[in-house]
Amino acid sequence: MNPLPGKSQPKDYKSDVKPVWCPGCGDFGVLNAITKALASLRLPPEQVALISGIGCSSRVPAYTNVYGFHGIHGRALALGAGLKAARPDLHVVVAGGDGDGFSIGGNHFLHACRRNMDMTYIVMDNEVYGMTKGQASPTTAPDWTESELTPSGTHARPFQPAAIALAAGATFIARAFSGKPNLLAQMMVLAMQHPGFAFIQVLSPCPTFRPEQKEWKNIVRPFAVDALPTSDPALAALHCQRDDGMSTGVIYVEARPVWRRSNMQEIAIEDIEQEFRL
Amino acid sequence: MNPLPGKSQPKDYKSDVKPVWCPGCGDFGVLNAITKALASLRLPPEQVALISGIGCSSRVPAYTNVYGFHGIHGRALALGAGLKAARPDLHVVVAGGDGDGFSIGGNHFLHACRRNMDMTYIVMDNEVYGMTKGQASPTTAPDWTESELTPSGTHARPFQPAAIALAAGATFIARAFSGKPNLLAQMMVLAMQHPGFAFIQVLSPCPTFRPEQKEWKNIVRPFAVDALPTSDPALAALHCQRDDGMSTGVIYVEARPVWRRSNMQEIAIEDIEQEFRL
Amino acid sequence: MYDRLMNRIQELDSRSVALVGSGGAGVVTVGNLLLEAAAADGSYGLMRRSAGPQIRGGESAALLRFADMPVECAGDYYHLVIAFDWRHAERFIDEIPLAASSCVLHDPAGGDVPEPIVQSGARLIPVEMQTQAKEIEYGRANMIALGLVSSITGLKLETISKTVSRSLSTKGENVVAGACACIERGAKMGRSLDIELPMPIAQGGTEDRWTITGNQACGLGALKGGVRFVAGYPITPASEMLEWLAPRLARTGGCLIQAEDELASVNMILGASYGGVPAMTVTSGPGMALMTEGIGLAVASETPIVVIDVMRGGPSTGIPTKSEQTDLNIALYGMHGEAPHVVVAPVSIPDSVFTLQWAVNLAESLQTAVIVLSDQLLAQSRVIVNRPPDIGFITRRVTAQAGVENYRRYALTADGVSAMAIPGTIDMSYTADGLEHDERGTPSTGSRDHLQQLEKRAGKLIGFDYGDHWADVEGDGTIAVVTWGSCTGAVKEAIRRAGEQGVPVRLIALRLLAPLCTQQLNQALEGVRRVLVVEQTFSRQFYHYLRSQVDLPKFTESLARPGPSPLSPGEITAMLLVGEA
Amino acid sequence: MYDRLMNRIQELDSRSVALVGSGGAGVVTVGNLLLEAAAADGSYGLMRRSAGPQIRGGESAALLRFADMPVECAGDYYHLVIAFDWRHAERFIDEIPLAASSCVLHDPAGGDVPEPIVQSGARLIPVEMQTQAKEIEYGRANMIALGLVSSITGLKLETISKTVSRSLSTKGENVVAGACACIERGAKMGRSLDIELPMPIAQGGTEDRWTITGNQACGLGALKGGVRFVAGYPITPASEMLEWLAPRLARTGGCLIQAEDELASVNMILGASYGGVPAMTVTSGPGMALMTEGIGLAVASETPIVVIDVMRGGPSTGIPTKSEQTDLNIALYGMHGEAPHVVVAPVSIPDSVFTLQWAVNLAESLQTAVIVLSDQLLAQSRVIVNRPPDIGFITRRVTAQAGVENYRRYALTADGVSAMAIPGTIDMSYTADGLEHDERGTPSTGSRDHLQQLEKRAGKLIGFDYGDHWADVEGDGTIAVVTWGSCTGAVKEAIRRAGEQGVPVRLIALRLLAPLCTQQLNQALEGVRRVLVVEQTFSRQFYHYLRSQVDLPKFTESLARPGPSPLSPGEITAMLLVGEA
Ligand SMILES: Cc1ncc(C[n+]2csc(CCOP(=O)(O)OP(=O)(O)O)c2C)c(N)n1
Ligand SMILES: Cc1ncc(C[n+]2csc(CCOP(=O)(O)OP(=O)(O)O)c2C)c(N)n1
Ligand code: SF4
Ligand code: SF4
Ligand SMILES: [Mg+2]
Ligand SMILES: [Mg+2]
Repeated sequence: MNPLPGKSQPKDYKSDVKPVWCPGCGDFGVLNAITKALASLRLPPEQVALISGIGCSSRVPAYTNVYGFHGIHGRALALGAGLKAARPDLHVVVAGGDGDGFSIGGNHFLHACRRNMDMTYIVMDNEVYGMTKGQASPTTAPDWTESELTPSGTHARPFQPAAIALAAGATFIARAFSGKPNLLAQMMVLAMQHPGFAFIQVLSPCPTFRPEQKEWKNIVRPFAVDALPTSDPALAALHCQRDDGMSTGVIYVEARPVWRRSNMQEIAIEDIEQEFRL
Repeated sequence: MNPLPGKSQPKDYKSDVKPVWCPGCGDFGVLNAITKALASLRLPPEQVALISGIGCSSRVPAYTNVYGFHGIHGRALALGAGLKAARPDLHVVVAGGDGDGFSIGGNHFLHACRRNMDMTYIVMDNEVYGMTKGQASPTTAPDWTESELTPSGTHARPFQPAAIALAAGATFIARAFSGKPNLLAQMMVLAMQHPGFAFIQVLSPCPTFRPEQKEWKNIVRPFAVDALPTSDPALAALHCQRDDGMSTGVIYVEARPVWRRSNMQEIAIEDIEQEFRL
Repeated sequence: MYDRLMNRIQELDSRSVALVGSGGAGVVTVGNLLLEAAAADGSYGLMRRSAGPQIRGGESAALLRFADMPVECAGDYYHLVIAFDWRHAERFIDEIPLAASSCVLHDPAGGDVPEPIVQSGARLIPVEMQTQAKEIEYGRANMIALGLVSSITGLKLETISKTVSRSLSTKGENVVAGACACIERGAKMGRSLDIELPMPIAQGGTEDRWTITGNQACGLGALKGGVRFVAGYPITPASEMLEWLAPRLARTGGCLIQAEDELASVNMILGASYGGVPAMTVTSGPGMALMTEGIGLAVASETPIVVIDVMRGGPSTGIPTKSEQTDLNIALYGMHGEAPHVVVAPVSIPDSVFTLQWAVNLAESLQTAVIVLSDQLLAQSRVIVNRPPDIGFITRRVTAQAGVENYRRYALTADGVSAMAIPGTIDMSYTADGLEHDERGTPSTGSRDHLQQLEKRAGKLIGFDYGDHWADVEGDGTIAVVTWGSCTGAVKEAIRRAGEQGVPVRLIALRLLAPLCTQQLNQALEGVRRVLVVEQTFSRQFYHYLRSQVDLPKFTESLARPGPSPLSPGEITAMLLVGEA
Repeated sequence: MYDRLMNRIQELDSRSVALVGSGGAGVVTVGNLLLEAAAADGSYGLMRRSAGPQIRGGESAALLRFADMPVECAGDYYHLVIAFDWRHAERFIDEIPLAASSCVLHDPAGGDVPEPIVQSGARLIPVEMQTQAKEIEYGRANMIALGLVSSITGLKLETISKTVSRSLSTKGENVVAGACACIERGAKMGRSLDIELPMPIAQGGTEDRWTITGNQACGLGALKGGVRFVAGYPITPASEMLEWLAPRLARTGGCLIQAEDELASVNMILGASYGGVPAMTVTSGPGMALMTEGIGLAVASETPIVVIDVMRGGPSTGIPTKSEQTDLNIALYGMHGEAPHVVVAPVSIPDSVFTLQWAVNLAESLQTAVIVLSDQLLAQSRVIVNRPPDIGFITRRVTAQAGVENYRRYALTADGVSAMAIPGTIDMSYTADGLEHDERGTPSTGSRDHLQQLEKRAGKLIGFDYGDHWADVEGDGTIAVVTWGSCTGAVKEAIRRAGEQGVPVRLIALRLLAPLCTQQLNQALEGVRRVLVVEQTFSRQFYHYLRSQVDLPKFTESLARPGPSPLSPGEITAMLLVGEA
C-alpha cells in the first residue's frame, strides 16, 4: 500500500451522496471516523474497498469515495474475504450493523476471526435492527420489550461481540464509541495497520428506536485497566467478562500469521492438460 | 418427563437399521452411549426426539428407536429449537458432526447457546468431513494437508468448540471421548438432566479419513484440574485455553434461567377479531 | 393524461386523495386518521403507503381512495393531492397519476412544484400549511391538511375530532388540543377554496365493517387456520405481520420466536410441525431465497409448513418498501430436485383471511409446504371492508395412533397421504428424513423407492379436491382476464367498466397457483376466444407459467408491468376495449 | 427383457461390463484399471460409477462400456456382469439391465443370485474369486476379476500388467506381484469359460486421446476460461471438482478457499469478481438452494460469476450419489424478483471443457451470473475421448479506465453492458449495489430507474450474439429430439439407430438453456412435424420450460424419467420408431 503523496483530508474520502440516516444517528460519527482514519493513513481511495451488508449502518460505503460494495444482509464478511483473497493488494474494510454481523452473519464472523485475513471489521452496534424499524438484535438486553416482535423480551443472553471474537480467534479486538470520532479514528488506524483480522465493536446509538442510547455518551468510558490491550487471551477473556460492555479501548492484540494463499510453483495450463493424456 | 416404569435396557433404544458407518468409526460408541444414557434415565422412547443434520454422525437418529428427524446440513439446532419451543414436554437431543455444527451450522450454535433452551447438543468431532470423503473441518489442524481441497492446509486457527460455547452462553459444557462409552453415557445423563442448553463435544475418531485418530485412545485423559467443572466463566475460559483439546470432563455448569415461552393471558380468536371493528 | 381515456371509461364513483411529504411530515398519520374518519362517516376506503428508503424523515406518500362500496384498488388518477413539500418527488411522482381536473394543494414553503405535476394540467393551489401551523400552539402542518381535506370532502368535523382525540390521546391534552385547532383552521381554509369533492357514503350501518391491513389479515387467517408456532426474521414489508402475531400467539397458547436468520426460521417451523403443532414463517424475497432448502426438506420429509412471502421489488435487496409480483418464479420453482408443493395467493386484503386459513388447512391435510404469496401492496394497505365471512375449515392432519403394527411413516396410500406419528405417541417412533427413503423412512438409493416416493409426493397434490377455491371465476363472455394476487382488484374494476361499455369479460383470478388446476382452468376458459393475462412483473412470469401447462387460445395477450406503481383499472380497461367496443 | 427390442434396434458395436460388489471389494479400482488398459489397447470407453450411501465398504458398481468410437452413454444392457457379492443388490439392480445373452459371473461366496437377475434369463456362471484370491499371497478377488475380464475381452495381458503395476506402484512390490498373479489366475479361469466378448479396437494411434472425468473437464474449462478464484464447500458429487481445482489454481496464480458454507462461497466469489478476478463456485442441489440469494446479488450488482451445479437426485438431501436433471427449475427460476441470468449445460463430458470456457466468457462479457448444470452422470463418469478441441475464447470484461468524467457504473448503453471500474483504478470509485439504483449506482426507489435497470439487465442477455453455441443441431428429417445435458449422449445414439432403420431424426441439444434462443430454436424446428423432448426429470421440467416460451408442434411428446438410471439409447430409439418405421 503506497500512502498518498499529497494532500489527505477526511473530506477527500467523502462522497456527495446524502446519508439516509436519521438526525442524531451514531453512524454519522462512524462515517467521520472512517474518513479521518483513511486520511491519517493517507491511503489512496482507489486502494481501499469498503464492503457492507444490509442495514442502516451498512449504507456507509456509498457515503465515502473509496470502492464500495453494498452486498446482501449478513454476508459482508464473505464478500470482503473473497475480495481480499483475490486482491491481496487492496485494503479491505468491512462494515455493518449488529444484526447484520451477529445475527444472520454470525457464522461468517466466527470464520473470519479464525481465518485471520488481513482486514478490518467495523460493527456499528446499536443493539437494535434500525433499518427494519426497531426489533431486538443479538446484543439487545433480554428484558427490552419495546419491540412488538418480542413483547416480553428476547429471553436470550446478549451476544458478547468481544468475547466471541476472542474465542473465535480474532487477533485485534477493540470497543469504541461513535460519539468520539477522533478516538474512534485513532483506533481504526491501529486496526487497519494491524496485520490480520481486526475487529472493532463501535457503540453507535440509534436515537430513533433506542432513544435511551442518547445517554451512552454519559456512560461509556475507557477500560479502567492498565493491562489492556493484552496479548494474553485469558486476561482478555477475564476483562471482557467482567465488563458491562460499556468500556472502550483496544482489548486484545495477537501476532499470528495472517491468512495467505498457497504459494505453489507456477505451471501453464498446457502442462496441466498433460495429465489427461493416456 | 415420566421415567419408564418397567425395564430399561440400552438395547430397548436401538432400532434394527444397520448403520452405514465404517468399521471402527467412533460414532458407534456415541450411539451406544446415547442408548445407555436414555436407559439409565429410563426415558420413555416416545418422549425423546433425536434431531440431526447431515454427515456420517448425523445418521444417528435412525439407529435409535426414539423419534428422529434427519434434517438438512447445518440446521439441526434450529430444527431442535423449533420442536422444543412448540413441544416443551419433549426431551430434545440434537446430534451431529463438527462440519455440520461448526462450519455450516456455526450461527445456529452461537444462538442456541445464547437462547439456553432446555436441550442437549452432542457433536461427534472427528476433525474432518467424513461423509464427503475427507475434507478439513473447522476443528482440523491448520497444517493437515491430506485433503486435496486444502493442499497446503487450511491456514485457519481451529475452531474451539468449548471456548466458543462458553463465550456464546452455553450453560453446560463438556468434552468426552467416544472410546469410553460408559463415561460418555454418564456425561450425557448429566447433560440431559441439566436445565438449559447442554453441549458435549465428543472426540469421535474417523479411522477412514483420519487414521491417526486411532491414537486418540492413548492421548485423551480427564482434565487434570480439581477446579472443573466450574461455574466461573473466567476460570472455564482459562482452562479451555490452556488445554490442548484432548482433556475430557465437564468444564462449565451455570444456572441461568432457561428459555421459556411468553406467558400471557389467554384470549379467544374472536376477541382478537374485535380489534378490527371500526 | 388520463382524461382522454376517461371520456370513455366511467370510473367508479370514488375519491382519490394523495398526501405527500417528507421529513416527519406525518403523512401516514393523516392518512390513517382520514381513513378512520371517513369510515366512521360511512365510506369504504383503501389506503396504500409508498415510502422511500429512509427510516425516519424520508419522503412518503399516503394514497387513499374512498367509495360507497368496498375499494379493492387505486383509481386511475388522484382527484386531490396535498403536498407538504416536494423533496425527492422524482421517487414517487410516477405513482401519483393526475388528470386536468385534479387539484394539487401545495405548501409554497415546500419548494417548487415539480415539472411533471405542472405538465399534468392539474389545478395548482398554493396553501400555507407550515406557517399556519406555527401560529397554533402544538400545531402541526399535517393536521392543517386534515382539516383541509375534511372540508373539501365534507367529512363531519365532529367525527374527525373524535378520531383524532382517540388516536392522539396518549400524547397528552395539549397535542390533542393543538391538533383540533389545526383541523379547524384547515377546514376554514378549505371552505374558502371552492373545491368540492364530497365523500361517497355507503348505505347501511358500519357495525359489521372492519378496518384491516393485508399483513393483519394474513396473520388472522393463520391464527384461525390453527397456526400456533411462528418463527421469523424481520424484513420489510413482512415484519409487521410478525409483530402483529407475536403477542397474539402468546395469548392463544402459541409461541413466536425471532430467529437468528431465515435458515433458522424455516427449520424451526419444521421442528415445531414435526412435533404436531401447525407452524408458519413469514418473509419477503431475500428471506425466501434463504428458505428454499428448508422448504425442500418439508416436501421430502412430508412435514406440513406454511411460508408467507410478502413480495417487494426485486431482484436482490431491490426496493424493499415497494410492491411487485416477481417472486412468483421462486415460489413455483425455487426448490432443487423435484419438490412438488402448494402455492396460493390471496386475491384481496379481506381474502387474505380466507386464503391463509385455507393454506394452513392444505399444508396440514397434504403434509407438504404451502407457500403464500402476498405483496407490499396488499400487506401494507389498509382497507375498510365488510367483515370477512367466517369459513370454518377443520384442519385435519392424518396422524398415526399408538399401536399400529409395523408402522410405515411414508406408506404408499391411495391418496398419497400417510399417517404421521406425533412424538409422544407410544411405540410409533420413526425418523423423518430428507434423504430419499423407503416407506418406513429408511434412506434408500434404489430407483424403485425413489420413483414411488416421487409419485406419492406429487400425486397427493394432484389428486386433492381443491373445490371452488382454486380461483375466483366470475362473469361470462368470450373475453377472459386471467390474473392473480394484488392485480385482481384492478382487474375486477376494469371488467366492471368494460361491462358498462357493453363488453362482457370473464374474471379468472387464481387463488391456487400450484398445482395448477388445468382442468378447471380449461373449463373456465371454455368458449373464450381472447385472453388477457394481467400481472405485475417484468418478464411475464405468470403468463409463461400458464403457457407452460395449458394451451391458451391463440389470441392471448399479456399485460405485465413491474412495480412499484400498481396497475390501474383504467389501463386494463383500455386494453380490454381495444378492438372490442 | 431388451431382447425383443434388440431384434429391431441394432446396438452400437460395443461391450458393456458391470462390476458390482460391496465391502471394499475394490470395484471402482478394477473399473479404472480396465478402462485404462482397454484405452491403451486402442478402445474408447466410458465408466460410470454408482455408489451406495456408505462411505466405505458400501455396495458400489463400476459400469463400463467400450467401443471403437467415443462412447457417450451407457448401452441398453450389459453383456457381462462380474459380481463379487450381492449385498444390497436391490439398491442398484435396476441400473443394470440384462439381456438373455448376457453373462453373469458371480462368486458363490457372495450369496444367492437375486431374483431379478435370475428372471432376466442371463447365463449365470459361478466363479470362485474370493477363494482363489486367498490362495495367492497379497491376492485380492478384484484382481482375479480383472484377469477374468481381460481374457474374456481379449485385452493384452501385458497392457493390463503394465497398467496395474503403474497404478499400484505406491503400494509396494508385494501388492503388485500379488495383483499380477491374480490377474494371471483370473485370465486362466476366464479362458476356460468359453465366453467371448472381444473388445472393439479403434483405428489410429492413441496419442491424442484423453482420459478425463466430467468434474475434471469442467475444472479444466474453467481454468482455460480464466477463472482464478474459486470458493466452495464440499458436497457430493461436486467435491472432486473442487479437489481437482485447488492445487491447480494455486499453480496458475489463482486461489481456492474452502468456505464455511455455500452462503459464504457465493459471496466470496462475488467479492473476488468485484476485484476483477474471474471467479466461480461449485456445488450440488442443496448448496445451490443456499446460493440463490447471492446469485441474485450478482445479477443486480452486475458482477460476473460462474456457479456450477453438479446435479444429484432430489428433492432435499435426496440421493447424493446418483444422477438426475431436476435442478433445471431452480437454475432457471430460483432467484427472487426479476433476475435474468444465463444457464448453460455441457452436452457431454468432453464438451464440459468448452462449455465452461464459454460460461466464463459469457459471465465476464455480460457481467452477470452464469449457472452451469452438470450432473453426477457426467461429473463422475470417466471417458476415453479424443482430446477436446482448443477453442480460444478471449475473455473480455468491459472495464472502465481511469479518468472518465462523471463515471456511471450502471450507465444505460446500447448493448446493456456498462464499464466496470476495478478497484485500484484511480478516481473511478463507485459502490456496487443490490438495491435498485440509478445509473451511478445510488439506491433508487423510483419506477423509472427500476424499469430502466430491469431492461438493461434483461436486454444485455437477449441482445447478445451466442453464435452457434446455443445448441448442437444435427441432421434433418421431420422428427426432432430436443434434449440437454447428460441425456444428449443417449439421444445421439438413438438418432443414429433410428437413422439406420430409415427414420431420419434431427438432434437439438441445447447448450444455452437461458436465455432461450427462441428464434434459433424455431428455425431449427422448421419443417418438423413431430418433436420428442427427452430429459431425466419426473415432472417434465424441460418440456414445460420449452412450452412456456415456444409454440411446439402439436405432435410433441415428452420422454422424462427421474434418476438414478440414465435413459438408455434403446428406449429413446423405441419411442422414436413408434408409428414411424
Ligand atoms: C435475507 C434478509 N433478511 C432480512 C432482511 C431485512 N433486514 C434489512 S436490514 C436488517 C437488520 C438491520 O439491523 P443491523 O444490522 O443491526 O443494522 P442497523 O439498521 O441497526 O444499522 C434486516 C433484518 C434482508 N434485507 N435480507
Ligand atoms: C447444504 C449442503 N452442503 C453440503 C452438503 C454435503 N455434506 C454432507 S455431510 C457434510 C459434512 C459432514 O461433516 P461432519 O458434519 O463433520 O460429519 P461427519 O461425516 O464427519 O460425521 C457435507 C459438507 C450437504 N449435504 N448440504
Ligand atoms: S433508525 Fe436508528 S440506526 Fe437507522 S438511521 Fe435512524 S437512528 Fe440510525
Ligand atoms: S468416514 Fe469416518 S466418520 Fe464416516 S463412517 Fe467412516 S469412519 Fe465414521
Ligand atoms: Mg443495529
Ligand atoms: Mg466430522
